[in-house]
Amino acid sequence: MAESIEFDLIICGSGLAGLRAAIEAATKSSKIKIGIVSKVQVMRSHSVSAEGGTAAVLFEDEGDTIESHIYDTIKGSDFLADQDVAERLCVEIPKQVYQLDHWGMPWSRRDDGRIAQRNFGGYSFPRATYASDKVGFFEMQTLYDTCQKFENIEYLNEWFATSIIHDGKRFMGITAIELSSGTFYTIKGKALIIATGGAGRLYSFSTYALSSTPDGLDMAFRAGMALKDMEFVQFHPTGILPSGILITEGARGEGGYLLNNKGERFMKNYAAGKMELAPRDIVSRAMMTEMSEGRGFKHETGVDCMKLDLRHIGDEKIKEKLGGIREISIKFSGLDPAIDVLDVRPVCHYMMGGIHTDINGATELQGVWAAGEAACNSVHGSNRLGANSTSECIVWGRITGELAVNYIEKGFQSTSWPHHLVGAEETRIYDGIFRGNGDVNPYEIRQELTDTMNEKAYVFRNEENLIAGLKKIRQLKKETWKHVDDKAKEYNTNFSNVMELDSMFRVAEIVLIGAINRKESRGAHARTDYTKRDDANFLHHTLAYYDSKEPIMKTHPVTITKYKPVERKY
Amino acid sequence: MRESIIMKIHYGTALAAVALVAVHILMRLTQGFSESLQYDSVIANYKFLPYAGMLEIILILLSIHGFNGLRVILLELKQGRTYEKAVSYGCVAAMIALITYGTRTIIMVNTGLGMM
Amino acid sequence: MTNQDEHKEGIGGMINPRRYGIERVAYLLMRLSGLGLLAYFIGHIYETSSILKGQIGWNEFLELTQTNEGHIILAIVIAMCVFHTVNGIRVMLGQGGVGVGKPARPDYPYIPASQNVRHKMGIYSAIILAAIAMMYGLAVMFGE
Amino acid sequence: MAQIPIITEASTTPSPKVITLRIARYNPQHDSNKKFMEFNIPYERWTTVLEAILEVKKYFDHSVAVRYSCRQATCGSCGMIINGKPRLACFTKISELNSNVVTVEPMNNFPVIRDLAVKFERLFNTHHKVKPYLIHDDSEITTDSKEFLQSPKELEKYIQFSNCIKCGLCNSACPTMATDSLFVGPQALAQAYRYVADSRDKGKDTRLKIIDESHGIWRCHFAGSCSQVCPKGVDPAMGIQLLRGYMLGFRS
Ligand SMILES: Cc1cc2nc3c(=O)[nH]c(=O)nc-3n(C[C@H](O)[C@H](O)[C@H](O)COP(=O)(O)OP(=O)(O)OC[C@H]3O[C@@H](n4cnc5c(N)ncnc54)[C@H](O)[C@@H]3O)c2cc1C
Ligand code: HEM
Ligand code: SF4
Ligand code: F3S
Ligand code: FES
Repeated sequence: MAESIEFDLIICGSGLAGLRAAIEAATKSSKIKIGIVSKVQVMRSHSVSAEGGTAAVLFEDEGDTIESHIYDTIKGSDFLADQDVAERLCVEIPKQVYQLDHWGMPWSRRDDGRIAQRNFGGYSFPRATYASDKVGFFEMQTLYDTCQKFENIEYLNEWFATSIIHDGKRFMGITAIELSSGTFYTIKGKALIIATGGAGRLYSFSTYALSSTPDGLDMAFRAGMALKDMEFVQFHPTGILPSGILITEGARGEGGYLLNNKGERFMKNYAAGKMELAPRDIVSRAMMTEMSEGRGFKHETGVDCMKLDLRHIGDEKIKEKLGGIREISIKFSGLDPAIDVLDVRPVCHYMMGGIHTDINGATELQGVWAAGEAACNSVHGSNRLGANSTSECIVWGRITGELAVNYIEKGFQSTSWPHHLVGAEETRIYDGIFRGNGDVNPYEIRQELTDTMNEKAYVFRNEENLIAGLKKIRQLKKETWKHVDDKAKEYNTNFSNVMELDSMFRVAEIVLIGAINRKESRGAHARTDYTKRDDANFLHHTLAYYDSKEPIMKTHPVTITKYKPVERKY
Repeated sequence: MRESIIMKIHYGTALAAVALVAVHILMRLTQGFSESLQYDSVIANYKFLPYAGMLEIILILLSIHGFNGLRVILLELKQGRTYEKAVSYGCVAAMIALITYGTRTIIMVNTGLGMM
Repeated sequence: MTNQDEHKEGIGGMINPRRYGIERVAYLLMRLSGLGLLAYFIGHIYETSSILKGQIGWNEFLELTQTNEGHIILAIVIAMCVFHTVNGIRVMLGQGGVGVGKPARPDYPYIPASQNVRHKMGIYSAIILAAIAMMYGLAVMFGE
Repeated sequence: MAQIPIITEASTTPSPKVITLRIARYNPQHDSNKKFMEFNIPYERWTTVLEAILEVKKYFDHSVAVRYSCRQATCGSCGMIINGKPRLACFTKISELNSNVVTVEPMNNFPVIRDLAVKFERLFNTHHKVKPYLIHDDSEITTDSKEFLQSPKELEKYIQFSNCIKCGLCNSACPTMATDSLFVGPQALAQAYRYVADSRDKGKDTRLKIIDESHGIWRCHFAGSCSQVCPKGVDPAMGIQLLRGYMLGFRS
């Protein structure tokens, strides 16, 4: 039988969104008990890797406008963003940037003492607020440290959440495994905020932390919530070889060039107006086109790549503004960006899709909100602009934190605890996975799955590849990988790895099916067999609902307020 | 007592001792090592009040400094309420004992009381 | 909790001077010399109290210490005293924030500014001065 | 852990170099003492120790317990003792160790959960204890409040210390930590300084009071090992001494 503990508010995930939500909730009420459940130690969440910036309009006195931020976001999204949501983001984020400042965020500064901003892809004003090139890290630190002010936040470090318990209408709790002891717990709660981040480890070449797997998404999916727009996966142009670690867009924001093997800045043929600072989908496609037309390079590992040239920025400026990527390239690739050109290649970087929510971050289940990359409130549409994601995490972290507290304080009748759901979950993970049998190595299956995604659903896609990919994944799923060889209870990462793999199968399938169904090219979803955007048939979101056999696919309208979809040109 | 006060005393005693110990040792060296240790010259030193005073000060300073140093090392070796109390009081007691013992020598020699 | 549970490195780790450069050696020598001096100091107070027993008692005691072993011990004490004093002054300055460098944006590869030449020089000079003082002491004591 | 895309057929793998990876295995719940297991792992110029360990986990023994996440030295998960010294596994290349044998053990001065994974509660608690947040009347923003102005110079005074990733390597190297289980430790002390040095902060006196106790800042003897192992250039030793400078009246 499972051990049981109880909180008022459970926050699952401790990235920027989760921590921001916790602070908001704790500020609103010192009486409610908040529990942050995270499968990594709270401050080690993937968000620490964010490098480049947080988009916000801070210099209205110098010509920037919120209106322009809204339009850039919507245009960047290839008009799939819900426009009211985009507006909410742009209106709220400036205040949040100042709030972070008041909590101690070490933003980089201009000589006049004001917070500095830099250029980023797809914006018509330099509005990526930065702190050297470790924005996410410093934001995480600021939020984590600020959390220390509150006595009513409890940290469940390294607890792996496995399922959501509800009575059909309303949220009741979650189940989770405490990794250090291996104990299975039910955590009862009145409200839940899901902030489990993105799932970029579906791809083998990825900028994400190794812990960014879709188990959080899958948990909501299995509980009956829809996953939205999962086919839109962003490929960042500059993942460094061989590790796939990100070289921030800020590197181009500070003036870096992308070069082909003729030594040309090839972006002039694709987006002459913005050059290297076109939105990510466009730059990534340009790079892939260059490579396939023979103007790329070969890295010593045999992979095609392009060159990123930062040398003209100069050693001093690189150290000052791009110290993190300087460290990364020297350490992991042996190249000093002040002396050498870097080998880069488009890399899986962000998932526009996630748990379907409304503008407030509320999901379809009463008492459950989702925020951050795990959520899809459709602010990014089919392509996110760089620096808009940390903004999103902070804005909706705050909003959901506030709304969840309001909801808890309203109070409601308790209904009987659904013991059978806990029992079913125990059976699923212990009988189905922990005590499973088989002789196929789950780690090799994971490798094959992620390689397949990389191969079949990368920057350019087509029907043939996507269907082959889906077939391959369904075939892999049938193999006997569902077993855990490590029989100990304590810190059994073998167990959590296999649970992660289990969730990857379901979510990978949704990505592929969504991509097959969307017979158009929009934002990050580029089909070689349907190269045009098709607003007549596809100006809608994709929803996927759980079913024991195959996901049930539906569509959902896009909210359009002021901005009519037009062709997207840079 | 606040740890900062203790440690300021620790540093202060050390600094003050630097000068005085230098004088004390230089006496040995300037007079010639063995000669300086002759009974008569030692007694003469003791009888000379400023020198005796200096010895007393060195004694106090270094006892404080040394036993506090010992306390620090012992505190870091092992933890626990009773242990730490024992260490602190033990060191203070040892310090007082040493100072008393040393002072007894200085006073008795200086005043000539109780000398054989 | 026992030491094993906490997985503390223990005294062995504390005194192992091999892995972390000269600063860690200085740390160890500072402790050893402090303890050594304390021991000598206690002995010294006891030793000098023999003067109360008059000339005979004093001379008896002198004879005990004015041996080769006694001289060597005394030489070590001199070395400890010089090292402890010089390094003590360095440590005090350092602990007051003097000469430990200025905070600045670190650039990879990170070289900690507090582990700088000034302090290394301080440590080496403490060791060298201690050695010189010890030789001088030996010369004076055995020279006679 | 091939993170390289799979289009690697033409891969030019010349002579694969191999090292012996020795992993400390110990589960305090079941084993009476630590054992080592040895694996032969091929490596490239850029292969990190973490990748080698994950290679073992993938192909040889799924049960190796190790904490990791970002694999780019920003999350602070993967601190361990590698060939005798505390280092980040993801930030240590095998090629730079110049050794045919790579031995990995759990970090010292942290209780072992299992194999290479250690408990961090004490570090989190000491970090919490020094009040690591801005203490300022205006810390909650109101409708019309804007940013605090701060010059790049003022930023420079603390930015170094805010690079701390809480990996615990410093606490593992510090000689006081080796025996004193109540010592606040270099990680927390450096963070205390980080906030004290911030021009926006007003909490200096509060923090100085907190660390002025018998297992507080005075138990640091400026041994400097913390700074030598810090993977992010934080230099806790400097921060601690500057902080103590306030207490000794050298600085104000
Ligand atoms: C390399 C990189 C650089 C980036 N740079 C930028 C940038 O410059 N600007 C920008 O705006 N955006 C950037 N992004 C995007 C942005 O960093 C992410 O979208 C954002 O950090 C996501 O934060 P989050 O709070 O949603 O989740 P995450 O930080 O991903 O956190 C997820 C949390 O969920 C927890 N979790 C997951 N599953 C479970 C489970 N089953 N049980 C318990 N806990 C679970 C994890 O432990 C973790 O705490 C970048 C992304 C990457 C990959
Ligand atoms: C006269 C010059 C002296 C100076 C300048 C001096 C200075 C210092 C300093 C600064 C420390 C603190 C070291 C630290 O915090 O790491 C210290 C420690 C210590 N001192 Fe001295 N000292 C002197 C003489 C002595 C003498 C004569 C004794 C013996 C009685 C002594 C015994 C100790 C002891 C036992 C310690 C603790 C060791 C440690 O913590 O490392 N000192 N000294
Ligand atoms: S100060 Fe350095 S070594 Fe210590 S925890 Fe922070 S980053 Fe790690
Ligand atoms: S190693 Fe320890 S003793 Fe001080 S300088 Fe660093 S905290
Ligand atoms: S895995 Fe994040 S620091 Fe090594």
